[in-house]
Amino acid sequence: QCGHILLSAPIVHLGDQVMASCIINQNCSHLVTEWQIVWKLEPELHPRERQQHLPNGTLQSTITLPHLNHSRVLLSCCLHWGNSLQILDQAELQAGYPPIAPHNLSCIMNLTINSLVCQWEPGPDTHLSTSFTLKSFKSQDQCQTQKDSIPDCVPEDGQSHCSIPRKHLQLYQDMSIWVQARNALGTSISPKLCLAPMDVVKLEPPTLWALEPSPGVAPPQPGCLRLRWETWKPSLYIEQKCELRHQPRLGEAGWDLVSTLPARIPEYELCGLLPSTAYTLQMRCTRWPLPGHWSEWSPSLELITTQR
Amino acid sequence: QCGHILLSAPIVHLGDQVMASCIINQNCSHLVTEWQIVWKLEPELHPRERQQHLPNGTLQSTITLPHLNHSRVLLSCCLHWGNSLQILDQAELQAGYPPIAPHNLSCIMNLTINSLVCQWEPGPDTHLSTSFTLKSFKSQDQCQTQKDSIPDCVPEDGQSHCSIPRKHLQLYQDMSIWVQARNALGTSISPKLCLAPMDVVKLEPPTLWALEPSPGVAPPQPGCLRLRWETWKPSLYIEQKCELRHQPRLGEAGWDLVSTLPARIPEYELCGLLPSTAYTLQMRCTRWPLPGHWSEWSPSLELITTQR
Amino acid sequence: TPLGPARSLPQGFLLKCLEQVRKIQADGAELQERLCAAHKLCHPEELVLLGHSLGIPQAPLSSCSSQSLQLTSCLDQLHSGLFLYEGLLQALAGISPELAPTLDTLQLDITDFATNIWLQMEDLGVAPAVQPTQGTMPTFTSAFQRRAGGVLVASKLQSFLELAYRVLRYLAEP
Repeated sequence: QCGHILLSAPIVHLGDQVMASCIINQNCSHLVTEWQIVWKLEPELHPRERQQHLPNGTLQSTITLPHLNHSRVLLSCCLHWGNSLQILDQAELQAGYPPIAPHNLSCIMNLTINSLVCQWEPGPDTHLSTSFTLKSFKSQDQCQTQKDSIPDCVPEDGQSHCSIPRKHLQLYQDMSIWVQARNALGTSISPKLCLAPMDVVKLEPPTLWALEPSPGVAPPQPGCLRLRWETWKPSLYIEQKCELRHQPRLGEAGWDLVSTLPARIPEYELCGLLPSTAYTLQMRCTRWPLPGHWSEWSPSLELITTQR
Repeated sequence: QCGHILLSAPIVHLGDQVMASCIINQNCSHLVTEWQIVWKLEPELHPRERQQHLPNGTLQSTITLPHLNHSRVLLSCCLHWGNSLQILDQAELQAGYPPIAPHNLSCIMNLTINSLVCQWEPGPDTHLSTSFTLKSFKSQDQCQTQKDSIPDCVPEDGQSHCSIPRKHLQLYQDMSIWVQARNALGTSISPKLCLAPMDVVKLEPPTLWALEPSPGVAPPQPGCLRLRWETWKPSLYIEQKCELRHQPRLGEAGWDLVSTLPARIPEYELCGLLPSTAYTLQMRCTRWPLPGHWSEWSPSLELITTQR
Repeated sequence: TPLGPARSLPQGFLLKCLEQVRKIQADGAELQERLCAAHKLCHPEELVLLGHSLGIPQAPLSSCSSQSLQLTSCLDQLHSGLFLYEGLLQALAGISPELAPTLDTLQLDITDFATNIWLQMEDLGVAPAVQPTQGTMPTFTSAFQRRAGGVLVASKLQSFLELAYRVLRYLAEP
């Protein structure tokens, strides 16, 4: 090989000093017109350089970049040959930061895809290729010690979320979960969560229906609405509570909230509203009394209260 | 095992005769109240039946379905036990047809997904699980003999098309291609195609543009339109010809065709049109003079000819 | 020695158990519906004779009856029963590609539930010294037997869960 570049380190911290040398061995010298190494740097930089002819006839040039503040520098070691500059070797210098600890790790048990979905904030760009891995283990003592391991969950490229499938989970036992970030300059891990998947279950919203007036049943009082709801079918086995919010469709009034409603009742009469007024209603539910996350609000139901 | 069904054949031709027998061995006899086999057929059929007590104490019943004209029959062999009918064994009879030869096999080289996409007509339903496989081999003598093999292309369930990826293809060499259909009653193959993938290339449509009037260039003659086009970028390396069709946007006039237009010209003036009339124009191109398929027509370009 | 009054079982544990029983009942019902739809095997009563010959055991819950509730052995029977059903469901593996996901979910949920009970028994210091080991399982020699076995196991599991639910409900009453 005619010429060869050696780097003090291929990947360094931004701002660190880097040295690179290029060695051209003898069997190249007879070819060239001008026996002098020329560096090409991309982006263009002007490092200190020292060039020397070594006793064994080789030619060596060493450059020093005191504070590398570009995340990528392409170094080419060249020689003049005729009226062209011949590239003999190339090397890429990378500079960046070690990853800081990922933060804001949170998880939700998604019963639709039957997986525990965790997401996190990756932290600032490190300028280097950084891999994130969601790690976890099953525990039986509030996550003090590991009982069973769980395979690492590797997110898709550039994603800051990962889903652990049901077959690796024990839904009612604690598991310790954290995110590890790693690049060439270091590794960091997020604070650890300790949770049982079912305790972070998030249900799909319930469905709201108007109650059709039926013969033999007195219509609702003025300023009242009669409605019913059904919780999300796959969550029938989960005890839940729900809350209803309502606001006049027009005007500036905010939402009024009716909380701690039972998940399963045949019908419900909402009163204390303005008569002959169009209302927008939404409902959400959560696992209860056992812990869980509130579902999103259901799609709106539009109803009009009876006249006075 | 208490009872066991034996079938003359689990899968037969529709209309064929089938025989099934159920043998109840001795260790069951002490349990039952009525030592008599009862068949349950789904859908309900009334076959000839012969029931006999064999010397070794077993009980055997044989039923004959002279012409099975259901594609699925579920047979259950039962015994009376107390006041219930106990199912001792079940078997499923299937009837259908061997596959006829798939036909209308055609292939297109799709440069977007870089695959040879072949499709075919599967033929009438055989009532049986039938697998289709796209088979092919590379050849150097107009597909007389196989030079190199190509892996079978297995379509997704129920699909009648399959894509052979670029890495298995020699784009400019002939390959023999056919479809094999197979089920429990037989195998059939389609007529064979012999083609070189590039000779069945189908390009994406070109793009049509109006030519903006520019200073120093005389406007087009009345009844003329000035436009330009660009062929599909990934096909720049392919020599092509194009054809342009145009019709007045309103009225009943059909398309007029201008054929054998060059793929690459800076601009084009189309004349012989009605003055101050809105026209719809479309273009398509094909590999030429080498063989290929016409692209689809391009999206329409709407232009208005100048007044008289 | 039988455990003290039922109050020694944490309410959270009981609520989770009730939730898990309801989930497993739902899983079991789905398995039964699919077996009925796909293979017309809808009534376990039609398969009793076959069940005898296959030797599908019934898990006892005698210590959980309301008349003679002995909490420790009731918990132990609950765990052993669930452990038995885990084994029976494993023996049904290969029942059919369409039913495999339903069977997997059922097994995962039963294993979770059995683990919860075992851990609770450990917390209460009443867990047997050694985890139970699976006895000999029936061998299902044909697709029909696996399906019929599925119907029988699912039906026995439902009655087992019905009893379990009743005792857990009783224990969870404030």
